[in-house]
Amino acid sequence: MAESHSETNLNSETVQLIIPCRPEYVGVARLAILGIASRMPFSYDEVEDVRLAVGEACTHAVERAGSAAATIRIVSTISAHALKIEVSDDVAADAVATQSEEARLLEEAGVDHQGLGALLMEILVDDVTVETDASGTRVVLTKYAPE
Amino acid sequence: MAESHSETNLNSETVQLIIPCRPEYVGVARLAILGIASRMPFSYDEVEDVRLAVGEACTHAVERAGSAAATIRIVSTISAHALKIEVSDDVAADAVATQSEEARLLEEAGVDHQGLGALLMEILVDDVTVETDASGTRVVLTKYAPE
Amino acid sequence: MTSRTPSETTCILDIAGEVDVYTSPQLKHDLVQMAERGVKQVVVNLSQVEYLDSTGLGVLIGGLKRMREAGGNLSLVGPGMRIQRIFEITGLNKIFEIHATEEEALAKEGVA
Amino acid sequence: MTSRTPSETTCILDIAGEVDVYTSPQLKHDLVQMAERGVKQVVVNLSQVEYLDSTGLGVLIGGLKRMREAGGNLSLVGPGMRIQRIFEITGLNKIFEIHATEEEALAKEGVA
Ligand SMILES: Nc1ncnc2c1ncn2[C@@H]1O[C@H](COP(=O)(O)OP(=O)(O)O)[C@@H](O)[C@H]1O
Ligand SMILES: Nc1ncnc2c1ncn2[C@@H]1O[C@H](COP(=O)(O)OP(=O)(O)O)[C@@H](O)[C@H]1O
Repeated sequence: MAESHSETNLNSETVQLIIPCRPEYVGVARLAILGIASRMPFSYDEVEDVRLAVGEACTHAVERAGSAAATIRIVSTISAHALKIEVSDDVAADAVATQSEEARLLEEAGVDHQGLGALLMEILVDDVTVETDASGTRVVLTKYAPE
Repeated sequence: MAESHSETNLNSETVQLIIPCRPEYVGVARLAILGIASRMPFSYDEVEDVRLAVGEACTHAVERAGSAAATIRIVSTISAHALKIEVSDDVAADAVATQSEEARLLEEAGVDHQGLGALLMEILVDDVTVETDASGTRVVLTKYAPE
Repeated sequence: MTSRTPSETTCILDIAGEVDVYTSPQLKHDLVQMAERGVKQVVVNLSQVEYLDSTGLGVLIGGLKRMREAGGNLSLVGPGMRIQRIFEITGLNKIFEIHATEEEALAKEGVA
Repeated sequence: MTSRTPSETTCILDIAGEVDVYTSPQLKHDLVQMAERGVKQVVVNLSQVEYLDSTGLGVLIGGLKRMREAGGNLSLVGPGMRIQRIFEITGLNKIFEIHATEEEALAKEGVA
């Protein structure tokens, strides 16, 4: 189930970010994730991988939202063995019919770039789960710390 | 009054970030603010000024919290004429007695660097308000867009 | 984004910074305009690109298909290590011709 | 942070990156150790510093007071434009000697 935005369960190692579900805010999320992932014992490439994976999760939400008003909530939890990042949106399932012009053009060109985003997430982090229900989608990305 | 963390009043141009009130998370807030301020028609120096001012507001919260568990909530609102950033903490007024070792040493050396932080905020943004009550402190920083 | 035209049907497109869901519509717009103008060979210089995500890749794939359909090509030049890695992990380095320098790319397209 | 010692009582301290509430305790620690070791002239090279806030300024002011009390000095070298601006807007450029190069700073402290 995609959690509602009002449910917050924050502990001392949790960072929560809520952004408008629009293209111009995805960069804000990427910068914040850069700071969070830098707190982990990750290499430069691993930090960049997490940043790109979170960017893909947000992009997926932004594209499904189209012009509908929505928000993205990103909850990052740092622990000794892993960084877990939950990206939830409140894009209603029936809003997804509102396909953006960009997405429509790409589809016409035969490019399913949502598939490409999903592929990137799978490659870039260790674990990806995606749950969708009527109230929105929740993607959980986990990257383990090096042994 | 410092607003409670559970009260959220987010609109389509609002970004909310909640971080642990600890030194190692202030950099996460600064990176997010860099992304947000870059959405405004600010010069490089103006973006950096906002970043430093928000860093000072967070630092002030972190120093008052000492080792007490607390969180900082940063709500940024972009509008055509201004960027408004609210930095609220839930550091109880009586927790402030718990002065950090660092703050104590600086005070012994005759340096009131909380005063320096307040001075910087005043210089770097156009408007600063600070409200403190038993439940915490709320700093509101406003930087106007160039005419 | 700036473009240069070494020949009537060849265009070099310089892109910079972040190519993501916010900025890639502009890249798509530029590629569509080039195709409409009759450009057949596009060389995209990626050396100043710091971030490229699936939307940027999607636009480049779309451009490649468009150019190939017109009997031309879209090739890439000078990706940094991080961008090169993204092409490799997606397997897209097998779909695009990726060159180290513009000279190499232009020579390959028959524009010396 | 690395340090070099051109003379027994003179030390050059290279600091880099962000000097903030998270990192400035380390800077303070280094300055206190130098004072305890009998160092009297500290030249802090700021050329690699990208971010400096009130806690960093506070530690530098503390170091300056400590060195002056011991009959010495703490001077600064090579701040970037952004860092220079922070010293100017706080008026701290009137308290610290700020030099363009290490040579200039060392000459001023009588270490040629
Ligand atoms: N290795 C590849 N070779 C060719 N095209 C690719 C490759 N990887 C991705 N693509 C392009 O990206 C699109 C999405 O790819 P993919 O992630 O496999 O999603 P899907 O599961 O929808 O096929 C494809 O339609 C294709 O145009
Ligand atoms: N222009 C300055 N000259 C000397 N010291 C300064 C200056 N600005 C700040 N400081 C140092 O920073 C500390 C805090 O300064 P300030 O912001 O004026 O706070 P306060 O209101 O507590 O005096 C002072 O105690 C002083 O050591």
